[in-house]
Amino acid sequence: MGKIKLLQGNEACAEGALYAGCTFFGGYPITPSTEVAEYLARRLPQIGGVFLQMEDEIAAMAAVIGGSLAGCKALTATSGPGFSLKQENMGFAMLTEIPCVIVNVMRGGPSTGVPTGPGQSDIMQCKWGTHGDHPVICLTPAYVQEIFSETVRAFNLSEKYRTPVIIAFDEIVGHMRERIEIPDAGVLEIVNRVKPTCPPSEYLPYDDSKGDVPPMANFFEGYRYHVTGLNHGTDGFPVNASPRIHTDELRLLRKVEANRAEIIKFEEYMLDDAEVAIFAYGVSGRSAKTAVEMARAEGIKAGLFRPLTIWPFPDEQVAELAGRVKGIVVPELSLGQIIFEVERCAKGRCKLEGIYRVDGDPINPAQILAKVKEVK
Amino acid sequence: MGKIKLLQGNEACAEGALYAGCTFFGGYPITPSTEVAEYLARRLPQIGGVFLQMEDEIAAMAAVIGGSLAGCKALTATSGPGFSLKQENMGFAMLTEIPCVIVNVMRGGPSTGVPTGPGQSDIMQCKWGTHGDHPVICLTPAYVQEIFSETVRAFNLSEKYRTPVIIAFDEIVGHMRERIEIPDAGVLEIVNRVKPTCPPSEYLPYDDSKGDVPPMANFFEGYRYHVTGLNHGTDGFPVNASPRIHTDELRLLRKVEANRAEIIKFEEYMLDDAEVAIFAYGVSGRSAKTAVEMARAEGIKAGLFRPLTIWPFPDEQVAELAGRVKGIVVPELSLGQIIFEVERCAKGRCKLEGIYRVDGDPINPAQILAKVKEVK
Amino acid sequence: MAFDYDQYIRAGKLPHIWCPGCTYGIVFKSILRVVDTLKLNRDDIAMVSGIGCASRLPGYVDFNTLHTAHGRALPFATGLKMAKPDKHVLVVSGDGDATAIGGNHFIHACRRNIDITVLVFNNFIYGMTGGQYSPTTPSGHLATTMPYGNIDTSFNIPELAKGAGASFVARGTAYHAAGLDKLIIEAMQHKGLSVVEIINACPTTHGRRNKFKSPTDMLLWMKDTYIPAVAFDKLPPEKTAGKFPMGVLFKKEGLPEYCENYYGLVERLKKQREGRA
Amino acid sequence: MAFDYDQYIRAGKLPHIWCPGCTYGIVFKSILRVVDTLKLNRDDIAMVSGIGCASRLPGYVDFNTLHTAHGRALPFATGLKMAKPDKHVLVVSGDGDATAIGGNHFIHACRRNIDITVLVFNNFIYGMTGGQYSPTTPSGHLATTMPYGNIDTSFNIPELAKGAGASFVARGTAYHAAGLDKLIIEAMQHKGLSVVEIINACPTTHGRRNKFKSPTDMLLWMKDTYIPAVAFDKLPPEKTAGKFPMGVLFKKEGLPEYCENYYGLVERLKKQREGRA
Amino acid sequence: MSERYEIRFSGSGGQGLILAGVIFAEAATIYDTKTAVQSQSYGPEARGGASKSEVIISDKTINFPKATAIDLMLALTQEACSKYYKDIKPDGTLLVDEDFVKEIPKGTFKVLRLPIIRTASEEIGKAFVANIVAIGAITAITGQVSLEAVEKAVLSRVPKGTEELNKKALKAGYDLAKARAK
Amino acid sequence: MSERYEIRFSGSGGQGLILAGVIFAEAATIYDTKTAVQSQSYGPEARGGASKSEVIISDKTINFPKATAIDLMLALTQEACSKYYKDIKPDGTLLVDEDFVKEIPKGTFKVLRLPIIRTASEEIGKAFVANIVAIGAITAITGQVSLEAVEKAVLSRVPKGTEELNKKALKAGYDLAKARAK
Amino acid sequence: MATEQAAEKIEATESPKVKISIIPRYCKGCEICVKLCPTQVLGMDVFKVKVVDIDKCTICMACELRCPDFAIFVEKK
Amino acid sequence: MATEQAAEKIEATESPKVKISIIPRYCKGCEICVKLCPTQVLGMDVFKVKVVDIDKCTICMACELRCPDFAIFVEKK
Ligand SMILES: Cc1ncc(C[n+]2csc(CCOP(=O)(O)OP(=O)(O)O)c2C)c(N)n1
Ligand SMILES: Cc1ncc(C[n+]2csc(CCOP(=O)(O)OP(=O)(O)O)c2C)c(N)n1
Ligand code: SF4
Ligand code: SF4
Ligand code: SF4
Ligand code: SF4
Ligand code: SF4
Ligand code: SF4
Ligand SMILES: [Mg+2]
Ligand SMILES: [Mg+2]
Repeated sequence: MGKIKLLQGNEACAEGALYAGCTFFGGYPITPSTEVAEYLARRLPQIGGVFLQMEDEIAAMAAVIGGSLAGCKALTATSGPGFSLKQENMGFAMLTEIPCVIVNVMRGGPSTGVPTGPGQSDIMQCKWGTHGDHPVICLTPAYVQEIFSETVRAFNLSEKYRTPVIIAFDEIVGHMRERIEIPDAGVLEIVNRVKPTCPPSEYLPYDDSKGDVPPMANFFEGYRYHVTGLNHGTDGFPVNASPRIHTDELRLLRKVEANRAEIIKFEEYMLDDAEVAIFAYGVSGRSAKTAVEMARAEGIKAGLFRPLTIWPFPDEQVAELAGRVKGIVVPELSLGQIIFEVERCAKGRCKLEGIYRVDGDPINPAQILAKVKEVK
Repeated sequence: MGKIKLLQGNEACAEGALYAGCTFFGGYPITPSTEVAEYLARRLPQIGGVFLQMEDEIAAMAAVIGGSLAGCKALTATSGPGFSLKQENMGFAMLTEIPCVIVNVMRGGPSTGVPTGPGQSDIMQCKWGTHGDHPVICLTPAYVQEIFSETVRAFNLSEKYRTPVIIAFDEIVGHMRERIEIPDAGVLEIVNRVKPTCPPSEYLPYDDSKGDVPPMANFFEGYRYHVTGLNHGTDGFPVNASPRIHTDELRLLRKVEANRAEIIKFEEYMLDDAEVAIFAYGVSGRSAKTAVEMARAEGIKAGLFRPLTIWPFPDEQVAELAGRVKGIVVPELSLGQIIFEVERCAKGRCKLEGIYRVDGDPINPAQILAKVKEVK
Repeated sequence: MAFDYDQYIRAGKLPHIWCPGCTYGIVFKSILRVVDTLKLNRDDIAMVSGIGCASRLPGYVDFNTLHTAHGRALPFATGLKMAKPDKHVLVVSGDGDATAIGGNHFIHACRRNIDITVLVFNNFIYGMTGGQYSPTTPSGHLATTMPYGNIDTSFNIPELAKGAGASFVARGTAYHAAGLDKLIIEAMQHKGLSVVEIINACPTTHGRRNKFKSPTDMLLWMKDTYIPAVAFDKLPPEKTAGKFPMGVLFKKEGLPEYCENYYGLVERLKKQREGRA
Repeated sequence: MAFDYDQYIRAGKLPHIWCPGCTYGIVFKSILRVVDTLKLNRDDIAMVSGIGCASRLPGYVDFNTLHTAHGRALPFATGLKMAKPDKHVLVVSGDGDATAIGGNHFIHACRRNIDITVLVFNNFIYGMTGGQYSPTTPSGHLATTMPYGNIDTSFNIPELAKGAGASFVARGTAYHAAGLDKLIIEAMQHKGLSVVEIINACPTTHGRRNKFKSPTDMLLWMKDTYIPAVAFDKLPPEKTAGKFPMGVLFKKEGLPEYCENYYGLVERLKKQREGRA
Repeated sequence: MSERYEIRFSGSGGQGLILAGVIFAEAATIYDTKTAVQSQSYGPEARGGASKSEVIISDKTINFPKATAIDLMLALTQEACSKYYKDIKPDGTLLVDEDFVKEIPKGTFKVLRLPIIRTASEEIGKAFVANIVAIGAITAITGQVSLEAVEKAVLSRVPKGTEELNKKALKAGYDLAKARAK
Repeated sequence: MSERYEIRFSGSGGQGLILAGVIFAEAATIYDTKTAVQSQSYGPEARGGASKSEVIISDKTINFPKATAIDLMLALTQEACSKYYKDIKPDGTLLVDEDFVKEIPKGTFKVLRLPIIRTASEEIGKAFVANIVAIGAITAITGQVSLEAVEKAVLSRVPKGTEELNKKALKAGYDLAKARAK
Repeated sequence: MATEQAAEKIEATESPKVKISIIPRYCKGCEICVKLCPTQVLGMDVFKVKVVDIDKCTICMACELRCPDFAIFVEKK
Repeated sequence: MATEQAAEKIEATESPKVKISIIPRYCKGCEICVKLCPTQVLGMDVFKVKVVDIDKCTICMACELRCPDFAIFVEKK
């Protein structure tokens, strides 16, 4: 058995990173994500890894990409305002296909908002925050143990698909403490980026002829190549306007789209015979679970769909669900964001009700139950 | 009759701003939007207005908000990477309800991408780019004359609803020159922010008791009040967790949602009896118009829905359309963004086909016509 | 009669949010005395801040006040000032706000020499977020993100401002509160950008972790450590170790001020047009 | 035999993208000679840039090369260097890239004294975007966004670097190409952050608009304007007007270098653990 | 007993109540076999002024993570008591420091007054162990966690060299509550 | 005549071809009564090397704004000619400077060779008016816009004091083309 | 904004020479004034400041000047 | 990355003392070398550099040093 600890969600995230082999953290403090940094500030120097507090979030994101390119598994953690600032460089990592993990511990409000309150209102930004078309993987754990394991998974997906992965959870799960078990090394699978095996003279960093994820050489290992945020050819050098841009950008999206089956993860709870489904993640997913239990206790056939991967969105699963329930209830700590996606996939085949709350408190099970009853 | 000129789209935007009464520009150069700045660098000092080139886009956005708060109608213009950087401060303006206009001349690709190529791939970012819930108005003109008039409208909406307004057009319409007529002063309506009339001691900058858009005092005019990016009470001072946050954020969204009828603008072209509709904006809307003509020439009943307001999205119009056509074709200079919104509103009631292109060239009418034929 | 602070403080806003022993309140009072001394009209002053404990100050003063995003006070202030060049714009900022995330705006405001006064509340730490090290945290000090002692090198804020082209640079401390009044007065009277670094104490996230037994100890450390520049410059090197000069450290008058330059251009163009007409 | 530049240039990448008479190519050659002189292994060098004409350089050299976002080269480079502290990291950046949008990273890299060499290609303009004024555009010069002549004050890049704490600051010019080799060599051999401002000419967007008849005129202007620091310091004030010093302008050895500090800590912790075990 | 037991530790910033919550949660879920969730107040109000830390204990998985119906609330200061008592269940318990909380808010809940701080400073000799005294008392009052588990949790969290002191404080609090409960 | 006429002006960076396009578009849509869209190449290739400027002229609204089937292309340099000729319509026209464009690409289009630059430097005495000479020639060749309108457009765009020079250049180009066309 | 302020409760201690006013609600008990008073005029009443010996007051103003919380005022009579 | 490079066409002009090599495809005709050559060895062939009078060459290397385009090389024999 692994190590048992009582940890905050943020600390579990740091532990998950270490378990996954993260040796590089670049950050800038911001509530409510700071504990991720503080934990790693203590741990990384102990294991010879790099802890860097940069001058701002833009620099933090840049340093993380640099660290990854030099061969480290690299992490950054932030919240709303910092997440907005990181967007430009996140797009750089997406286009240049440099793995890294970005944690967004979501707080309340736009702008400075409510720094110490929880939110789930950056969830559309996780997908659309940077300009241009870009692939996005975003995970949404809800329990401290899950934050640990999803952080490991985030690094694995990032390395496997050569793309940044976002982990988004709310302040409540980030700050609360729960018991977690940190498995012994070797228990969870760890994925490392595929490196080129060809001679350096033949290396094409963005060669798409052998699959959508070309092997990635680290800097300073003999493969001298060029990395640029301009659209580029298979050799990494800029191309200005050509079919290559189109096919290459398509490939980037395809890395995610074609692997939905592997990337998309969710929990279904009492959904088999459900007449009303709740679609909820993060702390709202936790409340929803209690609401399902309360509903069942009253004889109402409710069930929960709790996505652990929110991007790519579980289109098919939601479409299927919408075809067999009377309605879907979507509780969110926002004024309605992910419900747009549910609406898109449901295609009008069932009722849809949102529960929105942005006053600093979580949506409670009673609120959800009431809405479930309305829909039923 | 007004003045007749041959102007670039970007220049027409600058002229529109001047016509609307803009006396403040804050920017940072970036292709393909720079001509907006360059034009105003010449014109603003001539009329006693402020032209400021700041150290970066973040500062430019900040200066613009400051300028507006001090009573100017204020503008900034940028493109992809700069637009990403402005997001945090755009959220500030949305929450604090400071009017201003942000122009995004869309270029190609994520990251640095294809700086001189056209794109329409920031369109979802226009809505979701900053963290937290926030109101968004975004206009999408397609002709040089339209850029002029929509820029005037952008200022009007911004002043009327006390909210930032985005204008998003692609590099092609930004850079091409067409004849435009600049009407004489007084021909187009100009809206100015409503200022308080109460005594300063009674002024509540975010008082929602008399409507969703409280009067706005400019700084230095005797109404000493507090502006903060924290969620705040009617008096402008921070509130931490309370129903106020929820109701106030709802009000912010409602400023836009409840006024869809006024804000949403679009062109319908041969849609009355259409069997296939094309949903397209910007340069793609121009191509689509030609495609409609080509289709009609072949006896195919095609029509065009060309939104001039893309956010708020014309939900009802698209829903209605989807109910009466066989299919909707959505050409975009992206890998598929606004089609998600069309899909959401169409609710599965008609076929849906996207045309995506990100290789630096516009989608041409023949491409669209071919897809129209497929759908029919 | 005692000085009437209330006339400049918003009703009902006291007690303020700062921790027991946080010296920000001392500086707060100094600023109010300065405004009074200079007989500034409250309607004509804007106070602008970013985010941080220091940045909470605008909430309390009865001026036009603007609490912006972390690090961004200066460009917001620049917008205000350019739009209304005859008004007084005062920026208050923490060491992190002004020199970490806001460093770029800081150096550009210095370069541009725009007539704004910037008060940098240097408490050597990120107070608001709970004690992470800042670009001014002394070497060896403990912070939550430097749990083994700070290995980073600090900015010397006055040197940074000077290198960036600031025309007025001063340093004061919360301990030397009376002298601080004078420095801020001189800064506000200076035409062009003026920077006053104000040494402060954060007992909660810095002092406690670094062997200061009480807020008073931190004030007394200031008393011992900061020496008037004139005196400092005369000391032999062995006596200046661990000490720092305070007072007006650098001042250059007559340099072009940005608003003057800009509106000068506007005037020139106007004359040209009139001449032509 | 003539110097073999080809060994360091990527096959098929010449002619480069720069305009006729753009002096970036002159500096490019200098850098390659330096790499050769220092006998650096191409695999062990990373060249990092932001965005701009200057920032296109990494595309040509056969090292590990990274063309990042506008202004952000230094933090990317910091990530590379911290991950692989024994490698050489060279940043090339324009005046806009390094000191406008990238100003914050510039001063923080200086402060942190991390062992990276930063070459700032100062051509006094935003070349890539077509000639907007930059923080180094001389007063009075024309630029597309200063159509009436620049009213803004410039950064003195060496002063800025020094104020921020840089331990090595030099200035060279494209004209003085041979001397430039020496400066870059010294910069790269310096332990800690080294800055070399390199004066360049942008005939296309700056020279043409500002009465320089040809690229050569711009080079000859450099010849007249930049004077070796030793000579400069001896000149009477009336002779230095409009002139600037070049050479190593500031150098301080033995200051703590960031990677050394950090990995020193790592070692210390390791020893502690071993001691405890 | 309901399947979910909610405890709130409240007082002023420096009194170690967050640590108290953490220790109690650890006792329940690491050293005993229960499930626990601990959370605390962040934000400006956590700086000086009133502060709180909450622990939910259950035999089953805890989903909804916020304490909203408090079974037992500890208040070491008047300010904290007045600010936070409202969530106490009608049949819950309010435990206050009898010297520092004089105004007891109205409610149907049970009220217990103990000289927690006085016990710490006078009996143990160190005011800063008041939080441990409180844990002892709460262990006795709630019966949610074994004293043994709590002791282990305390010892694993307190600075080296203060073990005996803290053990004494824990015992003192436990005995105090047991004595009064009689 | 097709309802849409596309002209491409190409050459090297400093030859004033963007201005030529702008002037031609202005002639068509400001001084004549047609509709016109002008666009040009941006990006690194617009710095030195080959550069181009395009004008679409029509009697109706122009929707699709890119020139893709060129009716007439002007090429003042070999590089521009080779790089851009591909979009010329099968029955279109390629107009080249006869001294600077020696290799004529293959195609079914008509080819016209005129000594544009030579005319500018020798006849007018200033090489930099080659663009205006070219405009004159194109006015004559295409017949899209009246010479009068073009002259107005030229005069409104050129620096004060150079009006006569440019008028001469325009006339020279116009005559040159008329003469050769015979 | 309104500037009228609800009158705060003030505890005044007076001697023939000096009046020391304390606003208990503002005092955060940081002890700065207590420790910096050169003549030990002030002391602590658990969490708040109190006047211990007003006769020792030299009206040096150190307490008022450095109280961060607008909680103590000294007036010469 | 591959470093082999297709051999560029080089135009060499030689004298007993010196060989001047020009790579026409690289030369952008900026005239820097022409104007900086102290002894007028070089001249322009419309858009490209050419050697006009090699005998005047003093092998000062100014042209090679300051050619931005890797287009001219001077070798002492
Ligand atoms: C973009 C962004 N990044 C980070 C933060 C979090 N944050 C708030 S204040 C602060 C630092 C405050 O330090 P300083 O400016 O020194 O002020 P102090 O609190 O010490 O007065 C940080 C990192 C934020 N609000 N926004
Ligand atoms: C975020 C962002 N803002 C603006 C730009 C546009 N841009 C590209 S290069 C550049 C300035 C280049 O100037 P400099 O760094 O001096 O380099 P130069 O081209 O003169 O060599 C600008 C503003 C950009 N690419 N990204
Ligand atoms: S945390 Fe520090 S800086 Fe912030 S209020 Fe408390 S003592 Fe002052
Ligand atoms: S624009 Fe200027 S800096 Fe850029 S390549 Fe041309 S000459 Fe060089
Ligand atoms: S005025 Fe001086 S002497 Fe009097 S109480 Fe205050 S500090 Fe003490
Ligand atoms: S200094 Fe002020 S807040 Fe501190 S104890 Fe004295 S009166 Fe109270
Ligand atoms: S080496 Fe010197 S003399 Fe010879 S051609 Fe070159 S510049 Fe002229
Ligand atoms: S300097 Fe180089 S590019 Fe310029 S003309 Fe001479 S050889 Fe050609
Ligand atoms: Mg601070
Ligand atoms: Mg430059």
